[in-house]
Amino acid sequence: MDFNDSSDEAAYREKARAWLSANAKKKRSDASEAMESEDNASMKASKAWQAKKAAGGFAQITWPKEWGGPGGTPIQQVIFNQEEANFDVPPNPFQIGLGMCVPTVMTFADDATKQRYVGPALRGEEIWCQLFSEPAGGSDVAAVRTKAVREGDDWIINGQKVWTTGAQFSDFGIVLVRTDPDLPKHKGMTMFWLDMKAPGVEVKPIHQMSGGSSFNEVYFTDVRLKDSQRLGAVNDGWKTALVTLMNERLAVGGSTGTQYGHILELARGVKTEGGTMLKDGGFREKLADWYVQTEGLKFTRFRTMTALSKGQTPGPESSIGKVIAATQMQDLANAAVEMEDQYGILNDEELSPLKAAFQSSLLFAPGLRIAGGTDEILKNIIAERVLGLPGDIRVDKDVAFKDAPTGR
Amino acid sequence: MDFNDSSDEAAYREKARAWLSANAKKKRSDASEAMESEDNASMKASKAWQAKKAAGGFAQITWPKEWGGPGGTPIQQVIFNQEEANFDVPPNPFQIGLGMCVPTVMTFADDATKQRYVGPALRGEEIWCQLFSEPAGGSDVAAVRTKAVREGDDWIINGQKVWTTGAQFSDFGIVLVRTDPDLPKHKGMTMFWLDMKAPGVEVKPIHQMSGGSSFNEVYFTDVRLKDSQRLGAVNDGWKTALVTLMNERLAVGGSTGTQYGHILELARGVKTEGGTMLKDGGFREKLADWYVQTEGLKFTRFRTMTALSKGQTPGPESSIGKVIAATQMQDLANAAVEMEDQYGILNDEELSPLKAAFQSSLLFAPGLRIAGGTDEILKNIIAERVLGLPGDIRVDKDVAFKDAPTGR
Amino acid sequence: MNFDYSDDQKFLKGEARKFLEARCPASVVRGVLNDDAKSYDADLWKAVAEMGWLGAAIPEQFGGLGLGKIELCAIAEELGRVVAPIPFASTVYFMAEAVMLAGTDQHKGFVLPKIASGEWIGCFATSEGPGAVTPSSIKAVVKDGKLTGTKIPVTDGDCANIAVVLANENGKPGLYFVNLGDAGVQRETLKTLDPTRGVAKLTFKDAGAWRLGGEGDGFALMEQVFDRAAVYLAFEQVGGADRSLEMAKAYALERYAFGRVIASYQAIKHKLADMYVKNELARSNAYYGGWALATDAAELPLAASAARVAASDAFWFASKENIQTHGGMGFTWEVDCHLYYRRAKQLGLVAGGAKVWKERLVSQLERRNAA
Amino acid sequence: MNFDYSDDQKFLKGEARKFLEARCPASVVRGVLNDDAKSYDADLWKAVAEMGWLGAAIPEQFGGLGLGKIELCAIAEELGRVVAPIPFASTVYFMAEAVMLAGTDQHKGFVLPKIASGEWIGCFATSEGPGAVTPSSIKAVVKDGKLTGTKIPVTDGDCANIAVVLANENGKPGLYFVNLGDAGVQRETLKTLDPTRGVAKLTFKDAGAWRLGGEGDGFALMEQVFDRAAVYLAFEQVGGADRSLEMAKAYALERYAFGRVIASYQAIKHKLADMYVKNELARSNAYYGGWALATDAAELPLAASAARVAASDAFWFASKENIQTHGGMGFTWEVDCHLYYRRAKQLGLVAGGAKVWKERLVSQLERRNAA
Repeated sequence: MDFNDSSDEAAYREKARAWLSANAKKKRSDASEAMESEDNASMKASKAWQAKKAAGGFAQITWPKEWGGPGGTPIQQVIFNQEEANFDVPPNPFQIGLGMCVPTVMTFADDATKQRYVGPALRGEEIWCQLFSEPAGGSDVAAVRTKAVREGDDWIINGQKVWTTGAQFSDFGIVLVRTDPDLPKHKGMTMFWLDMKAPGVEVKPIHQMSGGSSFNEVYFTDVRLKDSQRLGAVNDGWKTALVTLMNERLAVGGSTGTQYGHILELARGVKTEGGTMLKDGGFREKLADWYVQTEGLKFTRFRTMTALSKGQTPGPESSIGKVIAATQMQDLANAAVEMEDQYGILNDEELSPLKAAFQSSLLFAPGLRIAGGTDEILKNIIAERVLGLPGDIRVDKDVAFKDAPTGR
Repeated sequence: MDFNDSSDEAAYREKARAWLSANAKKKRSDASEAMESEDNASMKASKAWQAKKAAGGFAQITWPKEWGGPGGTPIQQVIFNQEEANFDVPPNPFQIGLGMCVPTVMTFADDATKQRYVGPALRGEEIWCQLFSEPAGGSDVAAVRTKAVREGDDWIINGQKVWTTGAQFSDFGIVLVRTDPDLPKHKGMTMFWLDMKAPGVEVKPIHQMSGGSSFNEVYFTDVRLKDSQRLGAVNDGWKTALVTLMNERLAVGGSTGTQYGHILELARGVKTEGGTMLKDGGFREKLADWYVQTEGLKFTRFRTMTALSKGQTPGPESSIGKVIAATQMQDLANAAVEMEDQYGILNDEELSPLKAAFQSSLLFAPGLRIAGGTDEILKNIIAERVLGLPGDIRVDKDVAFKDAPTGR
Repeated sequence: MNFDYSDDQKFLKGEARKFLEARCPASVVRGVLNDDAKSYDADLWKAVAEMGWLGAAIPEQFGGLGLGKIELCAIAEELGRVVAPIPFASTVYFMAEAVMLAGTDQHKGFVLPKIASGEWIGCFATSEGPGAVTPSSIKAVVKDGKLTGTKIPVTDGDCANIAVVLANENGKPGLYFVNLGDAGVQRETLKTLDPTRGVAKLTFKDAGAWRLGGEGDGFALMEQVFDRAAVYLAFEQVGGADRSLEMAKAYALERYAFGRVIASYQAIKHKLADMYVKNELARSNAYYGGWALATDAAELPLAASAARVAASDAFWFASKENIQTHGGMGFTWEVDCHLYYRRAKQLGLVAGGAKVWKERLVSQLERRNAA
Repeated sequence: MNFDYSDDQKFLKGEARKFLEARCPASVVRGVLNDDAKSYDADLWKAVAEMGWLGAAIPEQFGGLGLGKIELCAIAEELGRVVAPIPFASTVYFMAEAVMLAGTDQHKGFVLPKIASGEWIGCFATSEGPGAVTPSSIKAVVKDGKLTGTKIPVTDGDCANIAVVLANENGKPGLYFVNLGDAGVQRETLKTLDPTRGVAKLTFKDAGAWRLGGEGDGFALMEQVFDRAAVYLAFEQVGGADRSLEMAKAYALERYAFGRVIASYQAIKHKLADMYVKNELARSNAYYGGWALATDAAELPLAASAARVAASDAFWFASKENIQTHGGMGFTWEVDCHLYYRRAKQLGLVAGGAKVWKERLVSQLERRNAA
């Protein structure tokens, strides 16, 4: 039981480190991860960095040479990500596109399309987004109502998507639409790729309670697509979507926002009659619990990496990350704000401790507990996919989608 | 907003207090409620005390004069219970019989039966138990499989009941049986009363992890009942049962086992390098939470009493008691045992603090979280009956009981 | 046993609800939320003053309605339901209570009528930085009737006419009136988690100061004012928590997932049941606090602590799980859930956080059980 | 990255499971539970000794198999799954580790072979009463090589041949070997929450005592022994927690209510998911503890604390919610759920409760972050 790289892994880590040192600056250790930031400046930087990585053979490391990847292993990708995390690099707006959309295109599109689009996406020249969720959907991803009607060799799209990450700066997207409402929910859908600049496509950012806008609403009004933009067979869209979603899990990142280390430092500075809050027995118990959760998740990721390193598929333990991290972020931020007492109400980068990082976490955490799968859905997934417990009773399984109860 | 009796209530309280002082000894304040004890000695005492109360007009205070009650009000019953709680009186094994069984008999039995049985029950001469739950039932009370087959003017009962409180010392019981398995679950049941000493009735105590045996299994082998023992129409037993269960809620008592006051005293005595555990910040936070829960429940009961006092029916707030109390008992006992550290493993009335009351609570609490409605069922009840949320999807509603899925 | 609002109090409460549903819809709250220049809604403040609520618990001889404290609790519960964006708490629960508790007849005659009429907004300035207010956290000093120092944060300090300030004189803590119009007072409005309420940093340089209560009594008086405010705040929190549960319930009953209303899923049902339980415990503890406040009972410090601990926990839980129940919509700016989440923290911190109050509760218990 | 059992270790673990499923069914555990005279199962103890497990981590030169500490962790996990009623922890995790940590070659040569062969049962006596063991809680005294004092509770003190005892000599704490056959030793067997394990009160009157480790090092040595034991205990707890989850899952999948298996109800599904999450976090922390133990890393105190805190929490939660999942059957004597509930507390307390370990964890963190 150890944390050592195999000799191959060590060699690759060396190579990655060398390349990174030559191309980027080391990160300051005390920096707490930013939770939302995608302005134009950082977008330029992000694209430049992605191009560099592609040229250096460090973008999509598991992709085969024919698609411009170095044809590496999953563990090599993990090693590179670990090393990259130590450097001060711009945010990565390509994850969803390269992790989920483009692989779907690779699997289902015709050669011409693949030749045209895969390369630019890999080099960060073009960004892709994923258009699945809808207002009536939410946790129920397959409740797609956006319609596509065939018109000769074209399809006419009308409807609305929501919670689309990065739509505001995406060039292309893959969209799941309903092509036959007389079939049950999971049948009767079809997948297409589209140009986000096409006429009839309108992107509206969603204003979050945290102040940021990581998500968008996307409206389709008579958007015209060629049948050649279809990904997979007509009415077979759910099968295509499963290929897309298969890759989602790997996209789950590490820890964001304020951590136990930050609140420990806060407590060191908050005076009490006895000394500081760091000496409070109640705080110390909570701190121990947060440490155990956070390190437990880290070591769980190491177990996942071990599987990858042995060429096995990771076990289910990888699914517990977000459900713990999101709740902890909310509890820890609340504890920090409470520790500041009356002063905790301030949300001011100049005045609040740690540039108001705890206050930001407090306002960001509710979204984190919901976006990308609510706590409740994630626990269903653990119960069903990991523990093998039966799914809940489904009243909408075998009825025509148009007849499934919706309250409307 | 006050805790004062109305003048009538004050007068009644005086009367009750006077009678109690004349007939019982005051309770020592430091006594923590016993959780399980029904030996023969206390049974004799219980019966004697019940007879006294009946003679004094303080048994079943809300019962009309014709049935030997004083025809009092619910608030008078509550006042008497409050006052009685300050006296050292034997345990009350009559609650289920007088609160649930006999009222059912009063409602559905013929006059001869009522004349014969109500009086002795009121005076504690005869004890009644309630035979509803079955091994396959549990939370699902209506899943009754005990069969009753008609034979001329008789019914022949075969099957098994479980979780029957007090069956071992009961003289009579009311039993819910299946008379037509071809009807859906909630139809096809019939209620009877029976003599627990009748041939074919066998009572086996259930050995609990806590060591005690508050519950029993009751087996019926060709037990013969007269049709005159039927309570309500044939196949109408569920309606009868609802009358019985209606009264159950009121049977929910106050707090048992170890409370915040006990653990406060424990903490005062457990030394640390700094002083005692009572000074520990973590303990103090937990203590505050337990206090707030316990007092909150007490004041919630006062709100219920206020409704009774105004002649209104109590609101739903009365339903939150057990779900809080049972979980708190387990948490508090665990905290106490943890506070004793290595020593906490001891479960010895001589050696363990407070005569091992915390250890007893630790072993008793798991049962309390289950008996009389699991935490989960109680939350369903709050969600459905109090908040008006829809029930869960029922797959067994409209099928013949014999065809409902059981896994067997 | 009469442990509930009286029929008259219920009627008053019902009228208050109708009034506030008409005068304080979410749009009014958002008017303050979205406008940094606005620290409260002036029209609502004026209307509330005209209703006489500012003087509900102020004796008639001082310009109030002299209704009594339970009546004010009932109004507080309704203000909490609508997250009213006005300096009601600072002016009524803190300032007026402080004056009624420790003021001379002259103080009362001078200050209370201006509060009851809505002419004056008050505030209560105790904190000077991160962490609980303690005797040793007081750096502000009064010398020769002049106050010098800094208070941060001061809720409604940006719009108040008058402040009661905790400061040391001759090394002993006292409470002091300060006219915020004084040339020696500087105000800076600050960004907070709940922009629907105004908060400022107050800097005093030789500002005129008049003592309220005895010399050296300042800290004890502050605690007594906090006890009284805590009870009223608990009723606001109970109102907000109940409203959060209602919002969650309404959404769960209309929102479908997998062909069923989400209210039919046990995870949602139990979440709402947990909210209900916490809310009822909070309400019962708040009632006890109200009784202790109205009867000026010796149990007030214990009752107020319990009311505040229960209500802060209930509102925080209900407001965050209301967002969770709303799913994606819940954390958008457009849906009102976050207004309650923000206010839950504002009310939970304004008289000191949970830790302070659990400590106060237990120290009371220690004393009681020792006796 | 190789953060998992090796293939050999997995094989050993698999063999251990087969062996224990055959030799230690619930009936064996109940044999000890229901017989007050029995403090452990002698046959199982003999069989375990024959397997060489008692010496798994003891070097071959001292009669052990010298397999290494991770191998012993793997065995511990399997012993935890079957709540084995034998003095394995006292003898192997505490006594043997203490000797290997602080013993002279003479000590090792004398004690370890008798442990490896199963000839000797050991125990570790530190507590003298309610509350955590602290330097000032030590009243037992050694003078002129004679120990006088009382230790309570001492796990396996009723059946052990030899004890390591924490006592003061010249006012300084030390660890001391005591032969429990000594005339100056009295044992009294005590009732506990987990009758499947033996516990005694040991009274010493001028009993012969030989120091283990340096004079005055006793308290620090005890903490180091606890660190090592904590890691092994964490693996037992993880084994017990996993088994509890499996029992709950199996029952939920066979038990019907309202025409559906209860495993299809979200309340049960989420309860089991919560168990799974806690168990995985505990396993990951235990692995880190195992790594720190096996490599004698400087992080051991922190890693051991985290392993124990996570594992104690996971087993307690899994064992109590396993009972809850079983409903009425769950709290009967006949169903095995309570065996795990009892053992969860026994393992959670035997090396000191959660509070002690959270304190140890945080004090390590403070030091690390200060640096």
